[in-house]
Amino acid sequence: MEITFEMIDDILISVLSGELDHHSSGEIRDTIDHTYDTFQAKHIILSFEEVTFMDSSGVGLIMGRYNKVRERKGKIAVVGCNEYITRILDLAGIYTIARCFVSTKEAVAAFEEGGEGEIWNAETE
Amino acid sequence: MEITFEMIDDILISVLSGELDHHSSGEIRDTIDHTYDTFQAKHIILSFEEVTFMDSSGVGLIMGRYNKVRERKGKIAVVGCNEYITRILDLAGIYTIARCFVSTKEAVAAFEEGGEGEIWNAETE
Amino acid sequence: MERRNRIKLEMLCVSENEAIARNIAAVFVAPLDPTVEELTEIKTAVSEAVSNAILHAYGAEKDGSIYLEMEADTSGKITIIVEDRGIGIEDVKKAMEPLFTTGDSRERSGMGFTVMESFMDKVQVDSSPGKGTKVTLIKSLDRIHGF
Amino acid sequence: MERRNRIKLEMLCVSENEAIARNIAAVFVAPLDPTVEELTEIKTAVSEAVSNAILHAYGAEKDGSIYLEMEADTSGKITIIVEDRGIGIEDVKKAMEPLFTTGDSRERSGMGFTVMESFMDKVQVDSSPGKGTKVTLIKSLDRIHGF
Ligand SMILES: Nc1ncnc2c1ncn2[C@@H]1O[C@H](COP(=O)(O)OP(=O)(O)O)[C@@H](O)[C@H]1O
Ligand SMILES: Nc1ncnc2c1ncn2[C@@H]1O[C@H](COP(=O)(O)OP(=O)(O)O)[C@@H](O)[C@H]1O
Repeated sequence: MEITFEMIDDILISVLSGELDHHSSGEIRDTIDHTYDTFQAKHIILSFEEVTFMDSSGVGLIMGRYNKVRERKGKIAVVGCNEYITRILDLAGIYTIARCFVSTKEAVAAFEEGGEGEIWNAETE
Repeated sequence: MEITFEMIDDILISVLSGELDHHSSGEIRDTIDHTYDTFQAKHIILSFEEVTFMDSSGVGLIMGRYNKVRERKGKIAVVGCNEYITRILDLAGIYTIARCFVSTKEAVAAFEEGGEGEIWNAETE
Repeated sequence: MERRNRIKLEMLCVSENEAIARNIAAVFVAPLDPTVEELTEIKTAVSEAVSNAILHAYGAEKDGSIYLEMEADTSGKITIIVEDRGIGIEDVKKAMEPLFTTGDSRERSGMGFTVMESFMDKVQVDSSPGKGTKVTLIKSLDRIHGF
Repeated sequence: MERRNRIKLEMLCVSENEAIARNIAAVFVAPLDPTVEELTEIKTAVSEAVSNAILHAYGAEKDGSIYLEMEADTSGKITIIVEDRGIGIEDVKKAMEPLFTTGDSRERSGMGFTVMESFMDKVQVDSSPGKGTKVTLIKSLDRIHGF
């Protein structure tokens, strides 16, 4: 599993690639949290577009990052989820804490638009 | 493992594809022999271009077909061998009984040209 | 493959083996001509069960083994057993509830058993405290498209 | 993968398992970042050893098992043991000679052991009549390109 980062304003975009399981999620989690702190980001976008395998560790990863961004009143978005990833996230009801977008571009646009009033968390796609 | 056939004059061209091992070679062998008899062919070209894996069963397959074509004074050629297949055939000294060509076209040309006088079997590429 | 087949495996309880175990399951199932969907579902369920053994079964010592058994019958029914000889589960019914976890609740989702149940036809968990846990995953491949 | 790892396998003596065994070897070795060449060599050697057990070990009955053990140490040395409890080999030295075969000599080449020796760093055969055969395949991965 590899991860690359991009910052747009206060949004940390984390692009995961490879297989996400309990083994790989530990290192990935630490890397994301470290980068989030270093760049003093507020929001996190997790891109799963290049994730070739994911089990429920992915849910743990999103939940963990949700707790992290909440401390700074940030939000979390997931993008590029394939059919299997979507099924797992659906089972976990992840859309109550993270919004899902087709692409990073759309997620960024939603972050930039979204005011405090938006009921971001309750919305699903 | 799949096999397709083509006849050019008295040459049976057998195009193998997939993984050639002890398991798959049994069926392949029977299919080639049956087709060779049905079409009353003389020579056999074995194309390994689409063979993705081969162990020493491939040597047995060539030796067995060599014994078959000899009964009709035919010859045998192998084409499209990758690096690993070539190494195995080299170890077995297969080029004392079968000639190796880059493509089926070249093998056919050699068959059509080759008179009885040619020391086909002793030649290596 | 038309004959019945079976392989048994024993592996070390290290997290690298999560990927190895699910890829071995894929290797075992592949000759039966599964759909991509079936293959992904089986890999995911095996990954969950093996991760659980690695994460929950042996506590701090971590030098136990995981035992896998994969079986295919002639009808295309796949049975995969993932077994450990670890601490076992006190209340299996509760453990299988969505979102229930005894792991680090900020990082584990408690969704492992739920994913297994959603991705396989049947999941059976036999466990008793101190004796270990046996998870049986069953799925019948849709053979209509096959031979 | 930097830790030592090991898996043990038991499989039925059916020829479908030649492909399964070599693909499992590939799955086991893949995380160690082998070259395509190393991976192909290991798969080929495992295919030869497993085919031998299926073809020669159990005679007509054919309901024996094959036992595999794959081990990787931290230096990238791979050890794969392929074992059967079949008829064994009377004269190992002779069996290992190129072109020697007791199989159908029109279809078997007698090149199995020669290929194993050419493709691995070391091949050791322990066998005694009536007790079975243990083939140990060893290869050290060239780690220069790796991590
Ligand atoms: N092999 C096992 N050995 C011991 N306990 C287990 C095992 N598998 C699961 N459990 C228990 O069941 C709980 C729920 O498992 P699961 O649904 O897979 O979620 P998670 O692994 O995220 O905790 C675990 O937190 C653990 O307490
Ligand atoms: N596992 C085994 N059990 C019994 N005999 C074996 C075994 N492996 C190899 N042999 C013997 O060694 C001979 C040479 O083996 P090998 O070089 O692999 O060639 P081949 O398999 O083509 O005969 C075999 O023909 C067989 O007599």
